[in-house]
Amino acid sequence: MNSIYSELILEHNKSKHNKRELDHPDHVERGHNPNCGDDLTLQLIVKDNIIVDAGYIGSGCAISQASMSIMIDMVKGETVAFAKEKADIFFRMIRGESLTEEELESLEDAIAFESLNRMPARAKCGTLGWHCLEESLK
Amino acid sequence: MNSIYSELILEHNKSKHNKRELDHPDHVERGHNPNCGDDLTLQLIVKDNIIVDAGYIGSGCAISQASMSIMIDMVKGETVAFAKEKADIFFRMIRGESLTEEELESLEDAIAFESLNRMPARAKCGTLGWHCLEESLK
Amino acid sequence: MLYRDYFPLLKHHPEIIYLDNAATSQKPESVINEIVHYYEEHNGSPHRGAHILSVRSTEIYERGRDAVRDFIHANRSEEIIFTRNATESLNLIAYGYVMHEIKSHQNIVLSITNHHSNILPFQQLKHLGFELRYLYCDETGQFLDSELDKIDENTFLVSLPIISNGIGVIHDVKSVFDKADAVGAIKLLDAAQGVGHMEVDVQALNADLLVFSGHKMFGPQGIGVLYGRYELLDTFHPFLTGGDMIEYVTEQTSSFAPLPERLEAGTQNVEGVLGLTKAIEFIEEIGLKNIHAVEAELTTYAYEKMKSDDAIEIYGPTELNHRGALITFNLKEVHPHDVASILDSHHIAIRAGHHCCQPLMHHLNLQSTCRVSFSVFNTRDDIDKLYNAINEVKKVFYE
Amino acid sequence: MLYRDYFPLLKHHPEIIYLDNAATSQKPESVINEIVHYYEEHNGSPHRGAHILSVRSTEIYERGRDAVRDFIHANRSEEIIFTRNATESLNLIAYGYVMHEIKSHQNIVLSITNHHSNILPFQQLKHLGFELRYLYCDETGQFLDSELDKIDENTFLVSLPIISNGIGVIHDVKSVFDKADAVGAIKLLDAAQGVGHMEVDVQALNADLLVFSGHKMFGPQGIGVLYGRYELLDTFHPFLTGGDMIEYVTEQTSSFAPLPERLEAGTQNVEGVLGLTKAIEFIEEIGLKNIHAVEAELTTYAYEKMKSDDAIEIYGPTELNHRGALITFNLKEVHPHDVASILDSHHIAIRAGHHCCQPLMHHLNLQSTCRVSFSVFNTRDDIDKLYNAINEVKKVFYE
Ligand SMILES: Cc1ncc(COP(=O)(O)O)c(C=O)c1O
Ligand SMILES: Cc1ncc(COP(=O)(O)O)c(C=O)c1O
Repeated sequence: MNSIYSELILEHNKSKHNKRELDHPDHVERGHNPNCGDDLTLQLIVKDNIIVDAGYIGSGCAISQASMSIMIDMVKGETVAFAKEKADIFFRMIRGESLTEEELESLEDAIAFESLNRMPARAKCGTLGWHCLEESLK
Repeated sequence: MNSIYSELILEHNKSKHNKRELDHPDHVERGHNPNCGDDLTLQLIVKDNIIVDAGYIGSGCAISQASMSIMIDMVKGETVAFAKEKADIFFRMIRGESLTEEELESLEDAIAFESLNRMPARAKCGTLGWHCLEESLK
Repeated sequence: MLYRDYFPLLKHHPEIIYLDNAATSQKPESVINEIVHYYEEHNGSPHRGAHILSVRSTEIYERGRDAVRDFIHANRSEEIIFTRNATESLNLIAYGYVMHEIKSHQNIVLSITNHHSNILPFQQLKHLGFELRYLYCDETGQFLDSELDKIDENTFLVSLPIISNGIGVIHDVKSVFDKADAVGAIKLLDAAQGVGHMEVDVQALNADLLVFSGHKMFGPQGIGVLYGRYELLDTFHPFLTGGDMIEYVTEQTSSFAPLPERLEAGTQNVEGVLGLTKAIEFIEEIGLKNIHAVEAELTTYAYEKMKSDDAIEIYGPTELNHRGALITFNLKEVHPHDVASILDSHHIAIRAGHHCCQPLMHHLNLQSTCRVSFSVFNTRDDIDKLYNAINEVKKVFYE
Repeated sequence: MLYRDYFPLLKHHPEIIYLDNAATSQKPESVINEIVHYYEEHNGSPHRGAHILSVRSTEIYERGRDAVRDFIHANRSEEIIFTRNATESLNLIAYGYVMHEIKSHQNIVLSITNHHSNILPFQQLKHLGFELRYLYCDETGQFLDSELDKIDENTFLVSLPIISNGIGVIHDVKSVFDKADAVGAIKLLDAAQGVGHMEVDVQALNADLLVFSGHKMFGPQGIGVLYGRYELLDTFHPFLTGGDMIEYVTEQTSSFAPLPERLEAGTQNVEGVLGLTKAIEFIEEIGLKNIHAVEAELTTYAYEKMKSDDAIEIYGPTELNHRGALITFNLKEVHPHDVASILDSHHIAIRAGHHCCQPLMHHLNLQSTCRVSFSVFNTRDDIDKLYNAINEVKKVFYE
């Protein structure tokens, strides 16, 4: 079986606890992937450089939704700087660049997407949420 | 050696006895072959359905000039119908269609071009004069 | 000999179940060998030289034109133009003909089932002021009768696919083209999904223009065909210009060679034409009737099997004689890309996405779908494995 | 190993002396084998599928882009667009950029040595009102200084070949492009005769746009390249439109993918790109320096030999460091097609005609010429045989 469809990812895909509309978000960033039809929108509320709330809406494959959801779990309550750093590490992981053990560990649950670096057809799904995050925090 | 460059053809190519400008020709037909740069013009004087005089001018390869010259020798003094019939037989020979022995013999010296049916790159050279003739007599 | 054994890739990889034939076909050994043979024995620049390799390359190229002519029952070799793929053929029509001839009060009528390549070249000309209309189909892919009324006296051109790569419907080309004839519109048929699967006869189909790609019919990549009825094609303006399509060139103007050279600029792809010629031979060796019988049987088998499963939603024709050798479907609640990825891990190659048919998808209110498409080498066993793998996908997502 | 032994066609046909390398190159075994390997192991539709064959085909295709990028020292992979040949690349520039951007008061400056493919695409746009100017050369192929004054503040684009396939001159690209830079004109270089024979570095050459064909540099037929400086290329309008180059398509309008996909419509030729990649590897294995040394030595040898013969008239550069690996000539009083035909009967492949350079021929007052063009596998012995065969031609015509 394709290792990417791990319990963790399927769990996020199913629970959808981060799939919700925020009231008055500060940032709304739509990410889409014309080839697959993934179309997800990330919403953030940022106060004093802290991501105080985040959620997403839209439709997409299991990988794009799980990655978005795991990302939200990871950055919610954290500083903008922290989120940017994680995004940078995540993108480097997907590009197949070698990470320090520290860096890899710091990705926590998002490590589940490591094998996307050998699945170019799906890498765009896994990075969609992170691209939304990066754009929002620019 | 390539059989097409026979004595006969080279002789015509050299002698140039049909390469001359006619006074007051009835028909002037320019034939050209953009790919090779052959550019020959056939001139005819036709009286009472008889080709009383013919000549050509221009520049071209040995094959185009010799073929034109041999053709002129063959049709000069003959009827238009005779010339048309010979043109038809000549084209069929070059296309590689099978001719009766009678037909083949009737081409006289022009038989020298038979091998052009196996030389597609040069067939256009050999038929240039005959195309001018056909157009003139239309 | 099993049909599968004609295809080296499938022989070398017995594990691979290739069900993406509508995207591109696998190549028979005879086609691959012929390409090698060409480069090892005959390779030269066509059309130009007096030397043996150039002459032979020209002969191979022109024999290929004759082979295509015979294969699609064209009248004359000059009616066959070689391009790089069906997409370029369609662009040639748009740039070389439509752009010069259409009037602003006219319209072009496209089937909503058209592939993007059969839509965008016309959209690109919309600044000329004409109207772009669509024939809508129902969910089985049939045009409603009233739709054909969109074809009217101002219709310049009508274009549709013989088989939709999006939902597999075999269109009733005749009814559309009869209507086009009644108003004098140009009839363009996209045969990319038809050639090699069914008889494609430009006379019987009554097409003015017809396009297809070599790579979808066992030929190599990089070669496509435009067929045009002679009187029409001869009015085409040059599209790509450059070497080999000219008569005389001066600094400011040029005159052009007659058909077919006029529409083929630059050094042509002899390898591609030869591969295509061999692909036609391959098809004729096996026989279109046999190919069709095998594919129809498989399509029925797969359709019945999938239909009996409530978790699977199938799109397109329900009457199987209206369906080409492909099935688009979705597994409920599962995104098609997830289905395709998991099937891939079981060595089953299918396609997921919009299949270059976004307007159709939008019309049918679909985001994206899975597609399985068959070829003569597929078997019932392939379909059983497909179905087992779909059950694995269910386990992943439903349990 | 002799260089000749890398080429199966030449190994199988020891009698053939191939001196038509400027028209198309012979293919090394490694290139042919790689094509077979692709169809036997990896063949799939690129860009579209999630399955392994599609993924691998995409990887092969994109690795090919990187290989071309490195080979011509481009900055970014997106600067490399794959086409079917140099001719299509030039048409893409004309239709995708010039047509949209040029103003009627502007001018385009072409070298009189340009190949038809580097003339006609611009002629086709002349209805837009701009002026087409030519840089004239002397009989050795050098531009007179005053000619560069034709490049002025209204010049939109300047285009020339790095090596003329008509008379073999290696142009002084720098002087022309410096002048173009001084007035802000776009600099287009036709490198069809340069790539594979000499270092072609888009940075060092200071080219904005550069084109070449795979089949002239040991690659397969049906693949060509357009290089464009990113900032410039990114302003190009789509040219061919259809599958795979879009983002979103609706019935009436579409949005397009970013570079490089935006300029590559329809199913792409992975086989061609892979063959080109292998051809680059072949060139790098032998080394451009070695190739150049061999070709320069042969050119000198042939030039000296032919020059010493009063019956032979040679055209083009007299200083051999201004000459690429080709010589155009005429045998006095003999039509070049007769020369080529007789040489062919001695198994010597040369080219005769206008070499798709009619404006140049007219400028130099030539009807047509013979051309011999060399590659790394040619030898002095080939040239001796050529010369002996020319003597046979003389016997036929002079005696
Ligand atoms: C119906 C149809 N038309 C056109 C095309 C375009 O073919 P190509 O991509 O080979 O140009 C395709 C396939 O992609 C197709 O399925
Ligand atoms: C200088 C030059 N430019 C352009 C071309 C056109 O190349 P192609 O015919 O492969 O498109 C050629 C060769 O024919 C050439 O020699």
